[in-house]
Amino acid sequence: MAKYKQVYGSGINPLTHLGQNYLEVDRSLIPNILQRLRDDEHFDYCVDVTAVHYPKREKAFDVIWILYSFERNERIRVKTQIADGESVPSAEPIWTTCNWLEREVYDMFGIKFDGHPDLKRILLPDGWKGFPLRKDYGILQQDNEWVQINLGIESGQ
Amino acid sequence: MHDLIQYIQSYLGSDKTPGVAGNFFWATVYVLLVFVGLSVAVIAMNWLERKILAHMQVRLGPMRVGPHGLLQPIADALKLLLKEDIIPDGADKVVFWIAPFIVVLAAFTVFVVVPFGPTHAITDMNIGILFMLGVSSLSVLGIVTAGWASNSHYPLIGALRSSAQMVSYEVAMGLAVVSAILMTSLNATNTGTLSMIGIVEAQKDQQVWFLFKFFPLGIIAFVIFAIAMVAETNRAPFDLPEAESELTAGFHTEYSGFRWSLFFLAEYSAMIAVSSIAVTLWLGGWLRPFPNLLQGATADLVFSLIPGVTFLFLGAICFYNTARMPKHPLFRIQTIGLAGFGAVLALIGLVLFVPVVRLWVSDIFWFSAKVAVFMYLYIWYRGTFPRYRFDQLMKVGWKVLLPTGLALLILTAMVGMRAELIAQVKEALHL
Amino acid sequence: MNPSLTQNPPVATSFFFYGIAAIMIIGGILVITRKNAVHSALALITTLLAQAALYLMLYAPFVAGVQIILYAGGIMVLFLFVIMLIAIERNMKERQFNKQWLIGIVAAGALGGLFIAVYTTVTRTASGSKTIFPLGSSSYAEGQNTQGIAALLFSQQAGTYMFAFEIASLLLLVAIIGAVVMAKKRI
Amino acid sequence: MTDSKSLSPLDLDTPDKTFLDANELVINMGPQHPATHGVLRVILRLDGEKVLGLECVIGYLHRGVEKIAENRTYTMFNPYVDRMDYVAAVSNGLGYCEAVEKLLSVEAPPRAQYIRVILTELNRIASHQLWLGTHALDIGAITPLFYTFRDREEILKIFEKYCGARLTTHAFRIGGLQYEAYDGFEKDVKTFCSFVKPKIDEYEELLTTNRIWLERTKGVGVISGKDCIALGVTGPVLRASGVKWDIRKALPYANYKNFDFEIPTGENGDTYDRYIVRMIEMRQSLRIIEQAVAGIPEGPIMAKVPKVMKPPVGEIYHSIEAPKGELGYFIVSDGSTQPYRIRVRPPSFVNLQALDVMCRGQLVADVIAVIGTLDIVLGEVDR
Repeated sequence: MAKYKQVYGSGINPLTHLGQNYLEVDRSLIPNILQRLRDDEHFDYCVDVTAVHYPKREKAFDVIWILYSFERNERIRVKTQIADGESVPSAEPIWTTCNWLEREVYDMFGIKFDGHPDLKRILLPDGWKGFPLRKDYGILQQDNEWVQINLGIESGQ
Repeated sequence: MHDLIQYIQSYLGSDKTPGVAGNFFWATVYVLLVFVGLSVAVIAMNWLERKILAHMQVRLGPMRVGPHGLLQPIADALKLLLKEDIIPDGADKVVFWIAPFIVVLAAFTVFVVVPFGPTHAITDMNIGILFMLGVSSLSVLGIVTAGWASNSHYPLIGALRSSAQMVSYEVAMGLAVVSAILMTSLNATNTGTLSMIGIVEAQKDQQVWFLFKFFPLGIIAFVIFAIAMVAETNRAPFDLPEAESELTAGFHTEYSGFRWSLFFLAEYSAMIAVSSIAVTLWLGGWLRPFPNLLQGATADLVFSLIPGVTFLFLGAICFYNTARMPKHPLFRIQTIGLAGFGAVLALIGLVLFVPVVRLWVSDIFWFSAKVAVFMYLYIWYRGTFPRYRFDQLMKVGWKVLLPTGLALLILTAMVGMRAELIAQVKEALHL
Repeated sequence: MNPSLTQNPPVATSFFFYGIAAIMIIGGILVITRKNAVHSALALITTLLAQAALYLMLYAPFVAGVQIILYAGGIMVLFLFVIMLIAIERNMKERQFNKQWLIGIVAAGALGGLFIAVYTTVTRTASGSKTIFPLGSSSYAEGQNTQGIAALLFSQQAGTYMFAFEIASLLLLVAIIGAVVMAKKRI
Repeated sequence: MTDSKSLSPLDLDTPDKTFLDANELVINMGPQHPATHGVLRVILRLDGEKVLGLECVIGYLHRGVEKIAENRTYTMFNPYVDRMDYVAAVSNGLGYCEAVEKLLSVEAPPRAQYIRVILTELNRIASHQLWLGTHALDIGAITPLFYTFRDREEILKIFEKYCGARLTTHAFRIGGLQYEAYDGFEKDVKTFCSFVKPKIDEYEELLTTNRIWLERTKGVGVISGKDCIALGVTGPVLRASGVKWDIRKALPYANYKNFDFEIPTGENGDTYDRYIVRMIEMRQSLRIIEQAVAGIPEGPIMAKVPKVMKPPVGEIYHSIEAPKGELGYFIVSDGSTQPYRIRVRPPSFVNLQALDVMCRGQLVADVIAVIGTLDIVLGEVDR
């Protein structure tokens, strides 16, 4: 990873926690780094794409790619920080599997992925308002209006 | 009173079926008998299928309604009759209403020519086998209209599959039937017959079941028919039209209650009908097994006792299970019921030993026993095989059964006319 | 043996004939008046079945059986097959009788004239000497009907229809191949 | 779900174009359909019976497990994971417990590890048996279902004797086990092993060489190893496509490195290979169980874990080889008693994405076979 550090400078920051490697990458470097990780470092399997919400931070979201290389038998996480409303380039052209995974992140956090072929809700119904895995979304909260209209339940609960 | 007895006796001594004799009274009696017998057979088949399948699948099957679930089919029938009759909103009501009746009519009408014995048939038509194939093919109409009238995707696909399947397997079936009919013409006058009774008589005259005729041609024809008939009745492994996992229930998805039960009735009576064709054409119809190997009065006597022995044996099974019933007071009614059922079976067995009855019934018994073997096979298939895919089904029908059937037909004709052929070849060589 | 069992009692011919004929005519009218093509097809099936019954009354069971197998059981199923796959709703809105009614009337008139001509010829035959069917096709007993047809078609002495019969089947084969070629661009 | 207008490109509102006009027919399969294994809805675009494309509509069983996790303590969340892949609840529990243990930097004692392996492998067999029964039922063979359920029952009995529950077992605790193996546990497991071996032969006898089964499964739903990797497909599906990869070998967890077993692979990546791979996997699981039972050490079953768990701040990703594929847990701790974020990497969800690729150009009946062969559990897809 050292050579990446040289190339990209402060935009990339390799770290290790509990024996697991991860890279903190600047948002602007994301497409480049992901592409190079697959092509040059053989991380050919994207295990998961997910996000974490930190409402108190200025850049409120962590987006995390978990990658695995069959050749090196090694896992790595790529992590970037983005602000609410900011979008991330889609990794769908790099790993097809990101299609649904990114849709789920969009569904749950409202993070937009640029260049995603069909970015829409996946687990929640299409007309739903709100993004449940954000910290400001209460555990009992739901889209009462949607429930009233689509399920015909008056109270909305 | 005396006239009446004489009338009945004169009929019993007749060598013609009521239809051929033009006797409307006896024809009506036979129609009623066949109708009732068929309904009972379907009910019995329902129970047997569930029980046999259950035992193949390491479970017990119906056990609650009556001893060993004997009354389960009746309970089911009652339930079906009392269920709400739902006609979907967008359905074509008239066609939706007619469809099950077409299927049932087609399935029951074929039994007009089924020969349970030399005189035990409603009528003996000159075109018997043709009539059976023709009328049974009419049930496709009912299925297609049922699927269309439901105004829903799954039934429509089911109906289309079903009609394509039945139309294509009829061809292979027809070829196999023709090869059996060719065999009937091997007699002094060189004329064959299409009459169901005539076909069995031909097997009797030629002293061989057509299954073993021109070995292995007879067996191949029989196998083609046996495969095609399963496809024709939409049963596993060819049950695509009602493939539960793909099309929920196929063409009768939208049917419920009484109408659905009509489809059920039709399916089972169609199974019995095609089995009857197979038995008549290849398994010697009402003829008892080994007619030429075990001849003589002793063998005749032994074989004529078998029906009675069978029923006694069934009765004995019932009594054995009565003894095994739990001794709890709650099971008292069930125990009594099973014992009663066994007693009835045993009584029937005893009656079957009476010489007059024995002679009269043995034909029907052998015919039914052979059909029952096919019914068991149907259940066995269902327990064993996965389902064919539609293109594979068509492939089997058109690319395997049809060419085999054609080749078989030509071969049968050649073997049947080998004397003439050899003579002609010799003649040609001399020239 | 009771004599009443051996003799053939007369079938209620005229009663059945008029009944079956009425069914046929009603069926025929329904075929051309129904707007729903599936209903028309069902009416046509009724007509064809009634026709089979008429053949039976003419002591021609083989033709009746073939009529049921081929027309009611085979061809009509394919008819229904095709009808169900096209949009019925749109067809229902189309005009019932299209512009070919003139040709239709002419054709129907010609067919009717032919029937009348044949009818008068045959009735004259009963008393006179003129015949249009020289072979006397009704000479076979009912029980021998099928064998009779076979003899007529295939045997060397009685009939010379063998060639025509085979040609007809070849024609059908050509039609099938044509249909396949037209329907499938790539086989 | 109800707003069908948004379902482009498979628009349900356009009238059916049939046969004579165009060749397309849109069929909606599910969510109430006998062969979609729960509440999966598949919208199929057909040309006759040939599949031109399909779209999965999921989420009918979404319960917000990840949201619930953020509002429960680590211990309280443990039973919830059982409700995701409810036919392999033990595996879910193992993955979660190990992930939290890693976060806490504790390790379960050896005896607990052995019992965990035994139960997890038993659960793998149960899951495969359930898969086999329903898969065969989808293809039309009704009998294997009853055979597999009969034998799965024996596994559930062992679970019930061990922890009182049959399906959602909650068998493991963070740091080890709550219950010591009951008296006769080892005997029961050994009896089960010798009982089920001939039964697996029995299933194979019914299917492996059955002509119809071969025709229905060979060459159906083919997916190459490369496609599998690109789509993130894992588990038996990946292995049947020829990629020899099993987390139990590649990145060993629990104490799998102590056991001797093989990873079965297929060649063609079709439904038949997946069937064969899972059948061999059942046998290999039995092998592991036999080794584990023979070698259970004595000792404690619970590591020293604080009563109130407050893992240090940090993130962890830990995954195990569940019966369906890679089941991963990504846990973010903020140092409190409740996880800040738990992300479950569900194998069924990711594998289901491959359905479209596998079904294109196949027939409707094959869609059923492929859904069956992917071995999805909607509880895990939707979470």
